[in-house]
Amino acid sequence: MMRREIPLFITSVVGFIFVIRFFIPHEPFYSLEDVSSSWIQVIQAFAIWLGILNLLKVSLDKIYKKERGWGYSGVIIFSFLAISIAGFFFPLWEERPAGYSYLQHAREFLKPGTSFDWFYWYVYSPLSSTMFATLAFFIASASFRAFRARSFQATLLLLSGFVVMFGSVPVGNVLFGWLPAGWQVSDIADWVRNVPQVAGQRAIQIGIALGIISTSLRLILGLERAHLGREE
Amino acid sequence: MSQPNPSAPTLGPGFWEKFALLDRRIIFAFIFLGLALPLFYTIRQPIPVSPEGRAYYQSIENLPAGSKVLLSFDYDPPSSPELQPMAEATFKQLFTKNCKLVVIGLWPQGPQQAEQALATALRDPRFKDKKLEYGVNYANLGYMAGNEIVIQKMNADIISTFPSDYKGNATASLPIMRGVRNYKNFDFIINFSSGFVGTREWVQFCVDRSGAKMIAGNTAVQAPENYPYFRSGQLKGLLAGMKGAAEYETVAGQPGKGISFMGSQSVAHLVVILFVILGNIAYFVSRRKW
Amino acid sequence: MKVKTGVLGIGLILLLAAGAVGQWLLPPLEVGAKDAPNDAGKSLLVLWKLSPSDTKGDKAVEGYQILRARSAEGPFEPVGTAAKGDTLFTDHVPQNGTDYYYKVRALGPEGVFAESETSGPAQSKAQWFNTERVNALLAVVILVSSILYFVYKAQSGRELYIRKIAGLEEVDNAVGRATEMGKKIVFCPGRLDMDNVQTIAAVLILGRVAKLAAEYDTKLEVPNVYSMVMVSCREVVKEAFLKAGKPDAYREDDIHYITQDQFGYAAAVDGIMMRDKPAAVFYQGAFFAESLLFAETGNSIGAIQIAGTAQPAQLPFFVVACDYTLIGEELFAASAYLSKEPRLLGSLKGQDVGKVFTMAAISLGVLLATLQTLGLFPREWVAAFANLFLVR
Amino acid sequence: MPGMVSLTLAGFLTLGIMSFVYKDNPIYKFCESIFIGVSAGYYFVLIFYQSLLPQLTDKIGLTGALTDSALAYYRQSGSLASVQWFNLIAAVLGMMMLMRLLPKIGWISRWPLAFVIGSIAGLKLIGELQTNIMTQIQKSILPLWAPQYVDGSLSLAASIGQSLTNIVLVGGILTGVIYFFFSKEHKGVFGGAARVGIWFLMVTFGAAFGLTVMSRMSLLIARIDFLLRDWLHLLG
Repeated sequence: MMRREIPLFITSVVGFIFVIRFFIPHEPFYSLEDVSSSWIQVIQAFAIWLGILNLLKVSLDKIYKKERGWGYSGVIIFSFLAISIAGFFFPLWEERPAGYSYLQHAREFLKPGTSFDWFYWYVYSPLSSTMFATLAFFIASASFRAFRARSFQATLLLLSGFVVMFGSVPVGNVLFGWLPAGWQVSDIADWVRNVPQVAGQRAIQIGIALGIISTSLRLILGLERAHLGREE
Repeated sequence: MSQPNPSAPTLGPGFWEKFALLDRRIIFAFIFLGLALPLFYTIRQPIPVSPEGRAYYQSIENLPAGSKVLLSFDYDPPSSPELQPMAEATFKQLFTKNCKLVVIGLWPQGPQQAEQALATALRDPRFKDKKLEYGVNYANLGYMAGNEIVIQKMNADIISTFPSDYKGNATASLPIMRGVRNYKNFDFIINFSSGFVGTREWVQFCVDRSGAKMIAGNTAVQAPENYPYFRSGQLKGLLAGMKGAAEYETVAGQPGKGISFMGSQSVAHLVVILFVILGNIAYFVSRRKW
Repeated sequence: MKVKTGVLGIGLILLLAAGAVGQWLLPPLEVGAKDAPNDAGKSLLVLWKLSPSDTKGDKAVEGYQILRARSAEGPFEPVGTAAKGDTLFTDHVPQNGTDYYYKVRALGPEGVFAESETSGPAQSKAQWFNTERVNALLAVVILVSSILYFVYKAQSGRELYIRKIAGLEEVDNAVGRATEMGKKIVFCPGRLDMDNVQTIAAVLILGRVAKLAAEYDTKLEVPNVYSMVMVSCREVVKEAFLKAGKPDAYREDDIHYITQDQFGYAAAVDGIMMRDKPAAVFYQGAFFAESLLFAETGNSIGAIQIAGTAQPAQLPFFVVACDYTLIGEELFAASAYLSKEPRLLGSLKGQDVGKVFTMAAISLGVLLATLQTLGLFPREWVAAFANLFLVR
Repeated sequence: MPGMVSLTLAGFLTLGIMSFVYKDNPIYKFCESIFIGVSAGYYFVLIFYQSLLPQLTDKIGLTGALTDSALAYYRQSGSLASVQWFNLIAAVLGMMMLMRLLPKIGWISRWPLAFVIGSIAGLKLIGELQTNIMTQIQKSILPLWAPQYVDGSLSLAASIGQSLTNIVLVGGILTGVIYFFFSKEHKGVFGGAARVGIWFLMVTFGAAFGLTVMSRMSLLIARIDFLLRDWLHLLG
């Protein structure tokens, strides 16, 4: 019961509050929604911590069992500790503004020039940016390999992709400058993005919206239980 | 570029069959060069401005001087090449109009990106004698976990959603927040987003529930999803990716990184398009048995 | 007559002077206050008519300041400002059921202002129903009741027709091919936690894939991002193996946790693909930028790839690089189609009712709007019809 | 001007990650591990200062960042969320979430998860209906014949252009929705409409793909610009 019925009950009650609040502005629903939202902000903060602690647990496990590649797990733990120490303890080695308590000083951890800020701009930022930047290479090779006029549908996809690609960069208008004014490749790309593209997106989103609504409804009514797993 | 010449006598169908299985690292090399080489030259090319980009600029231009504007920074460093130039130019336009700016972030890295954009904008000599002051002309309320719940909660009360700013000051004590309760007290909302949580959620829980006016800057990946909202008027303007940034810089007359990187964009796009064409030729040639 | 003209003349001169000097400022007129409708109380609408000095292009009025007091005599305290040209301000008051009085000042340059008369008393209160949302309530009722009706119908054993979904037939072929080649199957249930609708659908689809894998004796690997999702996947796969009568073939370690980090996960899955060269790969659920990395790698090792996601931004990569892609709502439909759960099949029917209503509404609206531009239908009626769907 | 040491570190990390596109290698793995650790630590610190302090400990009164003006504000707005013991419940729910780390009582994390699921289900039920269905219906009501006037007189070319745009938009939406129709077989006229619907989806995906190329190139340009300009000073 504690494992299934209570969570189902919580989901239903909270779900109902958020639905009803949309139609009834009166108390107590106003405050109930307000309080629930505050709690969720805290729960979600802990949920992010949970993910981090999980990562640490898995890494420490690997080191402990000396699994293949455990050295990399050591690097993970080390860099985690380095930035955390910088974030929590920098007031120990940085000059504290007059009249500030330790915590007041620590709360300015994002201020330009702190150790934490240094980590952000010289370690975190280049690493995460480059990770994403490598996608530029892969999108090129994916286009080469997969963007082929195999069928009528694939050809449509290819053509609309071409038009938008040419329309996205200034060189498109230079290459196709002979097209009449108002029919420049950037104009055609604007039209493709704003008309057929919008029609397709709207159809997709209407479908997805209906799917989300019906799943949400099943969750609130307690008909959907897959997410809770089995009775243990 | 050492482009294979189809008319060369040594190149038969065998070549195209091999070409279809080209090592992807060769494509990678072309892309790298296509992006890097144009950086050494200044390439002047006219930037065509899309209707949604013009609308973005114009809707800020139409704000009454001194308007209160809420900006949400929902992106991280990987998306900053696309969104940071937009943010910087937007800050400049808003400061020129003497708007009062409140910044928040629903992505943890957002407020820090905002700080950097603010610093760049404030270095502009035009604002030197305006004496723009933290807490009076602008404020940064920092990050808050909770995704769409945060947007929804701000419909009721912004100050209790963000009790302190990113420096740890009580939000209620900032002069700029005097008289602010919820979205109704803001004249305009601007969202920079690169995914979830982002523009879709802002439209759903802020624009549609409070009637606020909003414009958005999106990464080019994200933008297609949000064009329907521009089309329907739920968004008053939309900038899509680096091209959007370049368009905005063009209309606002503030050339920045958006424009200067468009040369590399042009060449890289041509490289991709060329490889797709060659790939298709290879596909058709190797499909037809000679 | 003469006197009147004289007065008018003087008035005109004064007005002109006011405009010229910018010091003569007229106050806003007819200031009033009333309860703000459809809210939780504690807010009042302050309304006024523009100060006659507030004209377009003229700099005499820079904005308005709103002042509030507990009694008509004051003391009045400033509570906020409104822009030039505005005639409305929403004030948040400390208490419901208390009288408040308002004055509005037109603000001129250099601190000059002109103050209006005091408004009548107004009280705020909370409302029991938001009357602007009746249409949304109606829509919710229609949608919810049609979904519930079909769920009920399905649960009472009625057969519901669901059309074939391209790609789903291929699930069997993909598993079969993996068996023939003696290679494994990889199933990625997306990168969001169990609280996401797409992940729930993905786990249901995994049930079917696992059943086939168990029947064919093919190895199935499921790399996970969240521990909660991993637990759910394990239960679903275990059950499938039990049902196929092969509980011994089930290996818990094949369904494992990797990391919550986006590129950590992407690199790990890519690594599995490059090393083990699976014959079939499934991507079902919510994906982000890693979709391209996956699809590219899968394509390069020649695996059959079946994708499904409701992330519109990632659909293009899957469509381009995978053999079959479940687009948006098809992901939810697939989970119903494959699991044959009555509650899922029923709600899919209910969703179709929603689509019928949507299409009917758009078609009717478009018809009326077209008749209107042809001059056969009044404009106001078209606007009224469209506004039926406006939810504030 | 940032120091050369910092820039060199950033440059090394950038090259280390980029080496992956040539081949998976130990230097890439090393840099990736740093990335995983640093990003975990980054979130860890940030959540503490920017979510937990203001939303939890400040409100309970453990960390005294709330000045008098803030307290006055809460009293005036009468927000229940400022009542102290209410926030203690949030702390308890948060701790329950962390219990997932312990196999024996991990199931208790379902309680806070159920709380989040319920609220998002409630919000989404309404939000999706309002934003992605009702508003989209309202904004799709367009005349198929849209006369355009230039300087007061009917312009035939502009009218035909606008009308075509409206027809494509409405037609695309309707046929697209038909494609997503599951309780009827795609045959005959209905099947034809569904086929047109999938064409629209393909155009949509093509356009999105095209835009994404720009997005990804932007990221790489910025990294190359960093390497060549900020680090190596090869660019002016």
